[in-house]
Amino acid sequence: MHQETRKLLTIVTESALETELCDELTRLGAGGYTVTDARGRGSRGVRDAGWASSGNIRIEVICDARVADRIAAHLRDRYYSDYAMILYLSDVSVLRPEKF
Amino acid sequence: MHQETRKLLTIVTESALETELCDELTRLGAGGYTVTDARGRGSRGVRDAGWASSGNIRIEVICDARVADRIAAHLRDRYYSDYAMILYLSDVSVLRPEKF
Amino acid sequence: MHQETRKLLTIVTESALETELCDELTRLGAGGYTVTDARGRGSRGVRDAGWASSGNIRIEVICDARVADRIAAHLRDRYYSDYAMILYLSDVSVLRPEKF
Amino acid sequence: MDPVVWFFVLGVVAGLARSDLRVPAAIYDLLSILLLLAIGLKGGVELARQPISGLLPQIGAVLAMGFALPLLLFPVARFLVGLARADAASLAAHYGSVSVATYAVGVAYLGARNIEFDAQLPLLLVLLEVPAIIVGILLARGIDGATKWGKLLHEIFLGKSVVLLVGGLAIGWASGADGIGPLEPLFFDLFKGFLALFLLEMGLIAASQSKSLRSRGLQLILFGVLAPIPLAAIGAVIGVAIGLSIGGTTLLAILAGSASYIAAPAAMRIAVPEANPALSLTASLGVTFPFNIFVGIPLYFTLASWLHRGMG
Amino acid sequence: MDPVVWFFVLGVVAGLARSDLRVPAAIYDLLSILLLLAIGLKGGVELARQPISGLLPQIGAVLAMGFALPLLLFPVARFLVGLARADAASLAAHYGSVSVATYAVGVAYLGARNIEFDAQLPLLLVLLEVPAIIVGILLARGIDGATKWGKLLHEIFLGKSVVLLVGGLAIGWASGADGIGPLEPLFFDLFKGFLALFLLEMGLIAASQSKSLRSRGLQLILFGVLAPIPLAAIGAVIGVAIGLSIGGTTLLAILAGSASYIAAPAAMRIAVPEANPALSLTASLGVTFPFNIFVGIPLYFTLASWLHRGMG
Amino acid sequence: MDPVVWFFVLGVVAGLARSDLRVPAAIYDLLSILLLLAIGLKGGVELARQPISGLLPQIGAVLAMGFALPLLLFPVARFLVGLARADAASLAAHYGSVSVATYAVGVAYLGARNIEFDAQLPLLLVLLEVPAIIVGILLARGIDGATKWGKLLHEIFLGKSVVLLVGGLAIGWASGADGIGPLEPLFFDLFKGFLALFLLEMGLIAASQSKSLRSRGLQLILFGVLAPIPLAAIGAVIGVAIGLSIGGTTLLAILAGSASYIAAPAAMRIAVPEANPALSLTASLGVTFPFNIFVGIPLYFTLASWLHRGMG
Ligand SMILES: Nc1ncnc2c1ncn2[C@@H]1O[C@H](COP(=O)(O)O)[C@@H](O)[C@H]1O
Ligand SMILES: Nc1ncnc2c1ncn2[C@@H]1O[C@H](COP(=O)(O)O)[C@@H](O)[C@H]1O
Ligand SMILES: Nc1ncnc2c1ncn2[C@@H]1O[C@H](COP(=O)(O)O)[C@@H](O)[C@H]1O
Ligand code: NA
Ligand code: NA
Ligand code: NA
Repeated sequence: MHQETRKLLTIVTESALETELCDELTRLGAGGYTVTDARGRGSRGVRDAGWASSGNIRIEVICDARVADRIAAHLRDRYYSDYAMILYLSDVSVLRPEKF
Repeated sequence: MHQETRKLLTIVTESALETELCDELTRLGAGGYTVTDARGRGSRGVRDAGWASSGNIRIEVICDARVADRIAAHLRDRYYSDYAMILYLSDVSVLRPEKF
Repeated sequence: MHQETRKLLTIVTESALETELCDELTRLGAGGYTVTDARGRGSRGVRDAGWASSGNIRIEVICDARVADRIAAHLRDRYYSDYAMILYLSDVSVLRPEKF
Repeated sequence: MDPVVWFFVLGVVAGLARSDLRVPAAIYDLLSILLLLAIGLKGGVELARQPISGLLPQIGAVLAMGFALPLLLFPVARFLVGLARADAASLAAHYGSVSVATYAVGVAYLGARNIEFDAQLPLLLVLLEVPAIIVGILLARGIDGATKWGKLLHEIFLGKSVVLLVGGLAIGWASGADGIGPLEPLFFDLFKGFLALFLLEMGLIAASQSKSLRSRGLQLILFGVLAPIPLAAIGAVIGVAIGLSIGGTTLLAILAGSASYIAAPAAMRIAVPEANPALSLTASLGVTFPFNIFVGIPLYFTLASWLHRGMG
Repeated sequence: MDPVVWFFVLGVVAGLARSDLRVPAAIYDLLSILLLLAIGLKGGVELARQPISGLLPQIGAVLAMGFALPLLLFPVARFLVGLARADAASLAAHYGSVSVATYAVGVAYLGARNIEFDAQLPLLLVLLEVPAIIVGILLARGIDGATKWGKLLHEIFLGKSVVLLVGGLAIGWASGADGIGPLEPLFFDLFKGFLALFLLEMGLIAASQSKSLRSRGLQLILFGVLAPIPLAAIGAVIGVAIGLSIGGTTLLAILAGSASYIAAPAAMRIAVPEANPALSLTASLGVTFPFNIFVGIPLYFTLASWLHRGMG
Repeated sequence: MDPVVWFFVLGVVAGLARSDLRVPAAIYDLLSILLLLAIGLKGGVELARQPISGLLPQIGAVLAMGFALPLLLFPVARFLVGLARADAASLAAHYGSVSVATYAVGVAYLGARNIEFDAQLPLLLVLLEVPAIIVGILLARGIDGATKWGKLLHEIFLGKSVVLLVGGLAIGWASGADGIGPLEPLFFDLFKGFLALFLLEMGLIAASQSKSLRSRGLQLILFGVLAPIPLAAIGAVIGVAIGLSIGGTTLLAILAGSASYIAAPAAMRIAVPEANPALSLTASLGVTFPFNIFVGIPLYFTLASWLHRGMG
């Protein structure tokens, strides 16, 4: 099967940001995204999803390297200093490259 | 530690397909799978898990390249045209290669 | 943007182990972790999260290779024989390497 | 207007205004389990009070209606609305089947007016859920070998709403009014409260459909508003013909005029995947459901009363 | 049969028929919180009505029973059923401990017959939960240094069922009947309704155990059906001996004859990980729980009445 | 002590002892929806009983208080507690706004003493939620161009608590006591039971705040204990001045003395992200909330009675 390589960008951050972030991802050129609920621990302490505002979300975006860079730069400028957030990138093969 | 490389196949699709898909994965030779609930946006619009049938699932399968290809081909033929679905592959190292 | 490579260690196991495992991860040197609820099938049968104790969790840890090895070795010695558990590793690029 | 309907309005307003109000999916599930069981239990208790002989002709008539309605609807959807075959079949299945929430609002409407209805209505409700779905699948696929009917019928008959309604009916019938007594506080006394919460959630969902509504154009709205009336009229006439009371006739009209948004979408997604699910769901949930609870139910009640007076 | 038991049957049937009916995990949690608190509150209110002096001998006898039952069960599981040491110890812990759901069905059974029971039963319920688990762990591990008892005892005593039962008891006792009055609609009037929903879910879970049941063969079924009877008999005799009423004796027999499926599995999974968790859970949930609610409870009631008549 | 408060204690104890007791997030959401709707509905029904003319001056006075309180609090937080500007503004917003749970415990407190309160209190509750949040944002950011006020005001006014309170008020007002009748079993009869469960969860959450409490030192505890008293006194004086009954005065004092832990944290996190969210939340939930339900409410009631006697 024909496969092509794309970037998989994964973001873990506070669930309060979901609506805002998803809008921005679309604006920055992502063709789609997938969100799951999560909890965790990091430099800003434990976020245990014990109630409403204390949980995390985990967002995945598959896109080309250019869009991935643009999103990463935007998140760094806008959110890194004030919000619990991590971000990492890896390479994945996709079957229908035209979708991403 | 002894490690070997396997394929990690990730599928994001409509939650209505869970039972059917999981049965098929086993039939196609996957030794196991992991499912999480998800939501997202793609070419078929927003799937926000607001209620019963409108959510996504995210399925991960670790298997060898041959099984991964077989599953990908099956999903393409059977679901791509009618269902919200994406699929991507990456390489991972596993510790107990006999399991996968 | 400056990026560096780290290990992404993913563990899928019984949700009963969450508290214990998360404490151990911290002790073994992980700077953080992310947990999501999951269900699945493997060599120990179906774990369908139908109720309390029958679900899985999926833990992700980003760390350097040394810590990843240490965690993997610990899990193998302590849990492999008695619990439903899988574990796999991949390489990811992170933006703020000092965090991990 | 019944206060429960105001909860629907509140949900719609909150949804359209993009409030962050959400009803968790687990609560939606809990509420639908409670409502379906309550309807079944109530029906079972009523059925146990009286001989059920003589019910067979009614069952036959209602089943026939269940098979007939989608056959009437399909050509309308295909040629008047101009949908592709699969989409038309799916729409016919949705509107031939029934909405339990609409029925529940109808029960509340009658209750507020102290109007009794026949014991067998919950039974007829179950009977009407399934046939239209089967006919819809047949309309889409024909009788080819490719359809896995075994799996499909399993899916349809063991769908959660059929199981809970039939289960409730059976338990209510087996236990009788005395046996069910200790369960009344949860299933009967709280019924309207649970319905209010459920309608709040339905309002939020209906609001989320409004976007796809805008992109589908006028036909779908027209269909969603106009189809219920003749459907309900057929239901009312059959109700009178099989000897239901005014209350029972109203409820049968409501059932006929309502459109499924749980059982039918689930079954169609599996059986007729090439049908666009948003299309039928938008019409059913975004147009017909609100139309029925605001306009339809009072209208069908008037119609039922009028038909009964005509007979009397 | 009590209607709540029919809900269990409905769950089993839906589960075996592979219906898509599910009770969300959050609702299962809510229902168990409500039932545990309700049992505790009720017990606390009753205890507050009367002097609790003279309770100490009863507490001692029941605690002794809690430690003794798993010691009786272990050799049976090890040598008659033929299980490995860890598995036998785990099974002994499950059956030595108690099932709150079975107790709740017993309360409903007595309630339907207007039979009173002694105020201290909920207290005895709590006392019986823990000892068998500790004995089970000791049977599996011996008294070696490797077991982290501090962590384990914390896990066991602060498990959610002990916390809610004890908390409910304390609040009920501190507030008395008048203080608890405004809470009655939720915790007491709805009790049977919540129990019905809970049993529906238990039926679904029990059905999901049936697969592992098939693969385990006959021994497990036999153990699950036969063990409760002598256990319950011991409970009944002790109940009479410590002066409980017929209702109280029945409930103590039910507790002795029931097997844990929440506290014991959780503790064993951590403390004795080499024990196969499916084994004990299948016996407890898939065999003994249904056996008790269908056959056991009426049987133990008959036994208790008979023993009381023999005494009287 | 009111039994509902014991449930809070139970939650705190279970949380501090690291029990595995959890209330699922979906249940927390359900309970807050039910409590908010119940408070709104009750208020709406009461408002419908009487002419609402003459309410405008009261509304004006209470709004003025809502804008003034955070202005008084900000310098205290900035210079006495020694917080950074953003943190001080956020704390001022939290304490200027209100806690619905504290209000609900106050209602239960009055109910247990058969003390009536004025119909408009739920309305005043809504009015007090929002102004302090707006002032807090202004204090942190000034009136610069960078703040997206459109989006922020949307967030604040369409937050779930405002929507449910206003929606409940409107539905209660439109339906009146008769219309709401069938909803009473769920929303009114079960109110205290739901409040008890909610407080159990609040106790668990408050316990989880205790860790950050330890690391923040004494100032926060002092602020959390000392701020409510003068705030409540202001509320009580205004209550008497605008002619509220003793019950109404008590509730207005409770509102003034309580600190928001839902609306304010959510809005501040978006509008003033540089403020440390743990800081305000710990004070509000970990210190002031327990202080109010144990000490504050009886104190404010005494104060209100005393002020009224002074007037009478
Ligand atoms: N090393 C890590 N590995 C995996 N997840 C992490 C790691 N560090 C942080 N996280 C996740 O990212 C969230 C925010 O991280 P932080 O900004 O460091 O508090 C945490 O709550 C975790 O869910
Ligand atoms: N570019 C993307 N990155 C991450 N997830 C995606 C992407 N596109 C689609 N998805 C996910 O896959 C689901 C189905 O995609 P689609 O078939 O394109 O509607 C969506 O609902 C998303 O959850
Ligand atoms: N091949 C696989 N691919 C993805 N997930 C797996 C695989 N095998 C096992 N798992 C997950 O790991 C859990 C424990 O696996 P096991 O110990 O093999 O029963 C399962 O319940 C699955 O969620
Ligand atoms: Na219909
Ligand atoms: Na036992
Ligand atoms: Na305040």
